Amino acid sequence: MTLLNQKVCDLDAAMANISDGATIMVGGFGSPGTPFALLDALLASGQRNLTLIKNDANEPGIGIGKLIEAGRVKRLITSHLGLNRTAIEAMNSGEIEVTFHPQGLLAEKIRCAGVGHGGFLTDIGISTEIAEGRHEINLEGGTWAIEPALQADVALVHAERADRYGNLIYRATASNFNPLMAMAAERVIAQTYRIDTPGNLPIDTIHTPCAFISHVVQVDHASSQQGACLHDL
Amino acid sequence: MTLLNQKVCDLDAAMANISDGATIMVGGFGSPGTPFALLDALLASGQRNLTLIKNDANEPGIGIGKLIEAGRVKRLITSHLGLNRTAIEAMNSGEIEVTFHPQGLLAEKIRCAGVGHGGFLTDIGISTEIAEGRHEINLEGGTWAIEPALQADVALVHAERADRYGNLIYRATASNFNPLMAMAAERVIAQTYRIDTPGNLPIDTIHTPCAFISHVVQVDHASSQQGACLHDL
Amino acid sequence: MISDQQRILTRAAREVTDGQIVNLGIGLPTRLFHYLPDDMNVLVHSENGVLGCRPRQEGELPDSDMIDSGGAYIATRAGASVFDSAMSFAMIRRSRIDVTFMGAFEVDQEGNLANWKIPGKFSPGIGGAMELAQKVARLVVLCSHNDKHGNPKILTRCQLPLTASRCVARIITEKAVMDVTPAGLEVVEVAEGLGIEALREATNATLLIDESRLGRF
Amino acid sequence: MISDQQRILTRAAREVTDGQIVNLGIGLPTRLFHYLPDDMNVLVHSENGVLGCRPRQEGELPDSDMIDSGGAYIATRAGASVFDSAMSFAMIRRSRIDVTFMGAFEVDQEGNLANWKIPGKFSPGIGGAMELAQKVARLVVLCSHNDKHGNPKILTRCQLPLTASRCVARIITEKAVMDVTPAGLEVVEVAEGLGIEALREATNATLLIDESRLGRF
Repeated sequence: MTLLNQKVCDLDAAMANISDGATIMVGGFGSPGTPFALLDALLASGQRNLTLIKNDANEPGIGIGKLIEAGRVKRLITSHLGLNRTAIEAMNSGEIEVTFHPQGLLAEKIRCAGVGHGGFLTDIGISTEIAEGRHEINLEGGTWAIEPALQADVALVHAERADRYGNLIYRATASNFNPLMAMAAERVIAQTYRIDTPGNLPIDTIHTPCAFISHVVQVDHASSQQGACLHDL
Repeated sequence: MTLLNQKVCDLDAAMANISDGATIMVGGFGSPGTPFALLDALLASGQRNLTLIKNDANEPGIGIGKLIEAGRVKRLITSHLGLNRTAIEAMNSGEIEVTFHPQGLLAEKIRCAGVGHGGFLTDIGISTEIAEGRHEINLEGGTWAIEPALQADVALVHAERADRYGNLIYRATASNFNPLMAMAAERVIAQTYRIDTPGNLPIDTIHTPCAFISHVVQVDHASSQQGACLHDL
Repeated sequence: MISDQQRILTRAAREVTDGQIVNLGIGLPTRLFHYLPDDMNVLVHSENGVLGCRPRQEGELPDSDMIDSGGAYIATRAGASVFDSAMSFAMIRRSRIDVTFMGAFEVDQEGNLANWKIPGKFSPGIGGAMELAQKVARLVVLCSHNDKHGNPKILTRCQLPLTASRCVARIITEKAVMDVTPAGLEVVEVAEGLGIEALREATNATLLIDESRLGRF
Repeated sequence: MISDQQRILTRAAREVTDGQIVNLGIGLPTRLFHYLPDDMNVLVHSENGVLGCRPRQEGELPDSDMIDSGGAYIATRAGASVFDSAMSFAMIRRSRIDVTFMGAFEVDQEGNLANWKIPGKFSPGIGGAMELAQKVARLVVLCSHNDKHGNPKILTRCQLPLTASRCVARIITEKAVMDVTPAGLEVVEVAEGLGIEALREATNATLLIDESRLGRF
């Protein structure tokens, strides 16, 4: 465990010692909440054969899109690639192996690991195509599919604000998968715009308590706001 | 479903039509977060053979302690009765049937119902006394016990602050089981000290979104602060 | 003249009543946003983690942390809340959303819906569609009556992989409003100026039509 | 003169190092609170939903919404957070608590712990003890070496229903500090003035004692 007083570090120290073949969770739903600065550092540090877990594949040329295009990703566990045609092409050509889960089940599989369970029972998707390969059991008169927990070696998350101990606050729809992933990996690296002195974050507004966080890295807005697909309704 | 614009009501309307034999979740860990005003109304309205789900039994003479002493409770699903000797006596004499769960598993069983799962897999308590009667399965090399979801007809929760739509904010250690129970019953009744106009609660600080809440009742501090066991360390 | 999409959306807006929580699927349903009256107590849910979103108004600065599930900049209205993906789908799986509007590749008279995958052609993933379709209290399909080649999308039986089975309550196209019933699709309303025979020809499903009770839209 | 409890607590405080997250069980361990230096970066977890609690200071008004798991009024220190019961036990089950101190009815040389039930006499429920005992990274038992009748609480094998098996790392009593090892309980330190034979007589377990390395406390 990282000690409370030793969590703040720079990008290089935070991202050191990630292995080839590591399983890495990445927060974000589209651009909001995507830890772009941590992903750029991961790209620069060169690991191969990564398994990534992210709701989506960002867009071509940003976020995990860059890692996929650089041939660094072996497998992607995700919910939807709709905004990234290059990721869909990489899937169709067999360059990356893609596993799809319904979005809410993906969220719960991650949370399940985060709270120390082995899995959960769901009735979502029974007798549809996504049910293939799932174990089913009968319990109290119903049929339930078992969804195993999904854990990772490393989680990369983005928070609006943090303190030195690693307490995190997310903002608006940049929350999404971040609080769940922040619990579900052995090592959790958080990027944030602002690192406060402990005691400065209102205690009722902290979303992720510091117990789960390994490293906190301050990033500027410029290095972490990417995304071209945004538009009005 | 209760419509967004029809949730605020008085105690009598909120607590109407609860049946004999109903299963009722009650928030609170000790006194903080216990919906004392709703419990007093439940006592006054006379239902019998209730099944209560609460972390503890409050203390003698307050909260669900009153309901147990009045002979209104058939069964209690709980984690610990340490602060209530009359509840322990009622259990030992067979007046009430008590089911104990480890505290964190009780919380997760409730949440499980709240998020629409059938149960979860845990390694807590395997081969201890509490494992009796649980189903176990093997998954990915490990042995896991199945804990079924625990739902209720009604949940009674306490929030510090609400708005007219039923968005809830809890305070300090009065949170405890309340956010979990607020998701896990068919009908969820929230008492609160203050009911705001929608838009007045900061959106990043709402703990329970209004979608889960059936009724919101304003109560004063006097009717909802009970408990004699409090002391300094 | 009113376009097909406008006809669908105008009619769909009448499905929403004061006090409801509503989810709008990606594509055509998202545009329903602009057809809901501002003064209604209605909260629109977007599964990426917001309840109570509204379109950004002209001149309102975009907030890069505030998008809907389709990636569009949104704003929030009074009574809104934001939350993580687990909470967002808890609302869905617990049927705390009153009505969801979704598009369709195919929809059939048993209420089966296919809107996520065309094997070999289109498979970007399931997203949140499966949980929405299976669990939201009421699912209304908004889609064109026929595909771009003129083939019926309203079928006796879906051929594509299903999003969820027996999940659709009502179908609104530019030609008709149809309810799923055990006996077939009950036509509730037909578009102004469209004949019954033309509707039957455009449809590949059992249509139950009682002309004496038929509405127009 | 130092009381038995003071001796245990003074020694136990040395188990906590700067930067750790600590849980204190109900009873004697809770009093360890007063033995931790104020200037350490240490957050005390209480399973009812707070990380970073501290004793209320003299003159500080009690906050009726701020208690620990034993029902005592507490306050919070800089860096604290509050959360619901699910989050609180997630930290526990995921071993994000570095060390927990718990009382014992019985503890044995295999590291088994019994502290929640005496059949027929005491069964108020398991509370959070089982998850803490099974999952916290390091479990230190703080208890009197013998019960009020003088019977050993440190045993070859627990007789009471277990809280968790093979969970204890270290036992601190007023008589000794003992580590659980595969070969038996390794005595690390003995109380000032206590003879080895007296310790063996008060104990019903295999004690491994290397007098050349033995500390005093």
